[in-house]
Parts: sequence; C-alpha cells; structure tokens
Amino acid sequence: METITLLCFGIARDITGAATVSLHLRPRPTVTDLRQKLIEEYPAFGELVSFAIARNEEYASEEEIVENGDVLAIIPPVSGG
Amino acid sequence: METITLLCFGIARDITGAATVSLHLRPRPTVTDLRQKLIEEYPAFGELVSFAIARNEEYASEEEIVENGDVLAIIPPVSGG
Amino acid sequence: MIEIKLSDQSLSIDKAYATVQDPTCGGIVLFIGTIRNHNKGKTVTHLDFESYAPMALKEMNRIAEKAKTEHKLHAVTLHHRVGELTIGDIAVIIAVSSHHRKAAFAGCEQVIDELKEHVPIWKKEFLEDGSYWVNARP
Amino acid sequence: MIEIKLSDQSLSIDKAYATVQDPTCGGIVLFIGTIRNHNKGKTVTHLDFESYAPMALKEMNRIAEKAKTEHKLHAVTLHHRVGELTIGDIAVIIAVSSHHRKAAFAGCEQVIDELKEHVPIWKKEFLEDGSYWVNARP
Repeated sequence: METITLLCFGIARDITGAATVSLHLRPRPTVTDLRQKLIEEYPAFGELVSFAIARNEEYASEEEIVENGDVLAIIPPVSGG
Repeated sequence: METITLLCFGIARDITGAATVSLHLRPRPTVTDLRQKLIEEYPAFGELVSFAIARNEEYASEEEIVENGDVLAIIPPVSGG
Repeated sequence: MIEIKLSDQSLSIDKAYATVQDPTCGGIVLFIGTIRNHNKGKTVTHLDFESYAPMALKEMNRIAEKAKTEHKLHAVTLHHRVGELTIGDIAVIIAVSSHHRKAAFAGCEQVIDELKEHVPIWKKEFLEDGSYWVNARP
Repeated sequence: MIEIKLSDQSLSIDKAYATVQDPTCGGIVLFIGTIRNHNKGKTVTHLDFESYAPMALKEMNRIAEKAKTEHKLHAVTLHHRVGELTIGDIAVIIAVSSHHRKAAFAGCEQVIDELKEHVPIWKKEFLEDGSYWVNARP
C-alpha cells in the first residue's frame, strides 16, 4: 500500500476538514481508484454535483495512472467569474 | 414654385460648399422629388454610395411629402463608431 | 436606464461603467471604439467627427431603447465623441448591464452594429497626403 | 498578447483596458463580472473567492490563448479577484482587442464562458442566515 496526498479546496476542504487528505491505496492507482477511495472514506463527496481530480495542475482523465511524486488535487464544481 | 432648404453635413457640405442648400420646387414635393432635384443641381451627389433625407430629425421614406416648416437634412453615408 | 451623450471632451470608461453598474446585475459588457492609425493600408494622422446632433441623439436613444427591450437589459449607456480626435482616442463607449451575460453581449453588439448603420455622425480621416469622408464614395 | 492575473486587490477597468489597447485595433470588448446582492432569491452580504492558484493561472492562460487563436484576436487580458469581496465589487475583468469587432465580442464571450466552466476558483456566498459553496451541491 502507498500513501497518496491530495490538496483540498472549497467544499472539499470543508468535507475533509483540512487542506490536504491522505489515502492509502495500492501503488500506481488510476484516477477512478482515487475517486472511489475518496467517496468510501468521505461519503459526502458522493453528494456533490461532481468533482474532478487534477494531476500536476491539469484536469486528469479517469484512466490516468497516478505516479509517485504527482501533485494531486480535488477540484469540486468551480464557480469563478 | 417654393424654396426648400436642407441642412448639409459631411461630404454634402463639401459638395454644396455651404451648411445649407436651397432648392426651387413645386409645393409639397415628395422626398424623391427633392433627391432628384439635388442630383440635377449637384451631380456629385450621384457619385456617393447613397444618401438619405431626414425630415424633422428622422429618416424619411421616398414617398413622404415635404410640408411647409419641415426641417430637412441631407444624410450622406454615416461613419460613426 | 438609458444614458446618451455626444461630447467634444474625452470619454471616460469608468464613468460609462458607473452609469450601468447595479447591485442586481452580475454581468456588464463594454464596447470601446478607438481611432486606428491606419485604414485600408493608408496611415491616418488624425480625424474629425461631425454630427447632426439633435437627430443623432434621437437615433442613439431609439437604438438603446430597442436593445434594452429586445434583450431585457437593465441599463444601456451610449457615449460618442465629436470633434477632432487623434490615434488611440476613444470615439465611442457602449456599456450594457444585464442579469444574464449572454443578453449583455448580444445587446451591446446590437447597439454598436446599429449605431454604425444609422446614427448621423460622419468621420473625416486625415492622411499624410490628404483627407476624405469615410464610407461616402464607392 | 496575453495577460493573466489573480489578485487579492481591487481590479481596475482602466488598467485592463490599457493592456489591450493598440493603435492598430479599432474594437475593444470588456466583460466585467460584479458581485450581486442576491442569488436564487436569497440576500448575499459578501463572499469569498478561493483559488488553486498555479492551476487557475494555467487554465486562464490556456483559455486566453485558445480564444486568441480561434478568433484571431490582438490581445486578451484576464484578471480575476480572490479573497473577500462585497456587493458591487469587481470579481473578473476580461478585455479583448481585435481588428474586427465581431471577433472581439465572440472571443470575450468565449473566455468568460470557459472560465466559468474550467478555472479552479470557488465562490462561497455569505447570506444573512448562513453560507455555502456556489454550484457544489444539487
């Protein structure tokens, strides 16, 4: 198992209660794995309209594989402008 | 015959050489009559892309009849903005 | 609200913005038309805007009212400069506020399109080797 | 030219305008997004904008570049405010200059549409009786 840390913004920070959250997962998980683990540990993420995962400051697709050293973030529905 | 005075703006002032121009026409002419007389006396108006006639500060249609006391103006192609 | 102005003084973007700003409106669109240094490959040094003022104000008001009604806008401001202008000067400012930004974009574009077609204002461009009334001849 | 800014200070319309103004461009379109005093029938007292700054700047730049290329714009400026804002404050300014005004309108509208969809900035609205993250829940 590996520890993967994600940055939390907006409502994601309210849900996890901190600016980052750590998940324990098998090495090189997919973005879908991350998403599922997150909802498992924090069911409130399942109540959001949606959320995306950013990998190295870009939107990640579901099949992408998370590598060691990647910068990851939870992106709840945006509302700028 | 009647004397009808029109205000001249932009290139119309350059063509007539003055801020107003007077035409001699039968009483109660149409806008088309005005237009034709103007081209007859100042053929340069025929060289413009187009020109409109304003009657009492609004665009006049060709069939409108010009009444005594109307404020008339030659409106060459506009180029504001 | 509609505000219409023909002025021989510099136009202010902030002032035009202030006339349409409103706490109920989230979206404001401004169009700013400035004097370009060239036209059809010729170098423009300065230019002169002449207007048939009473009719121009009536037409500007008609165009603003029409856009306000058709696009359900909150406010429309239309300021046009007259007199002598140089390169970079602002010739026209159109400011539109609306609850919906799509309407603000469409309304603002309609106002500048109709202004350029109907408002009796004439622009004389001065080039290095002469001058001419824009749009007048083929 | 592209200029991108995230700032916790007041945004200036004149400054955004100055960054896109150019003697070769006749048409400039600005979109200004302000804080409304109500949302879905509730009274808003103030709000807070949070951003994932490095990613927001990347996305803003990508959106501006895309609009510039697709609409052949001369310049695109995109300034977004972060931190605490009150009613009437400017949250975003988009300024676009172009040789053709139709492109300036289309390009400016595209930038604000894509910004609202993709840029990682989150707005928390404070009402008289609570607060919530906009768009987060159904």
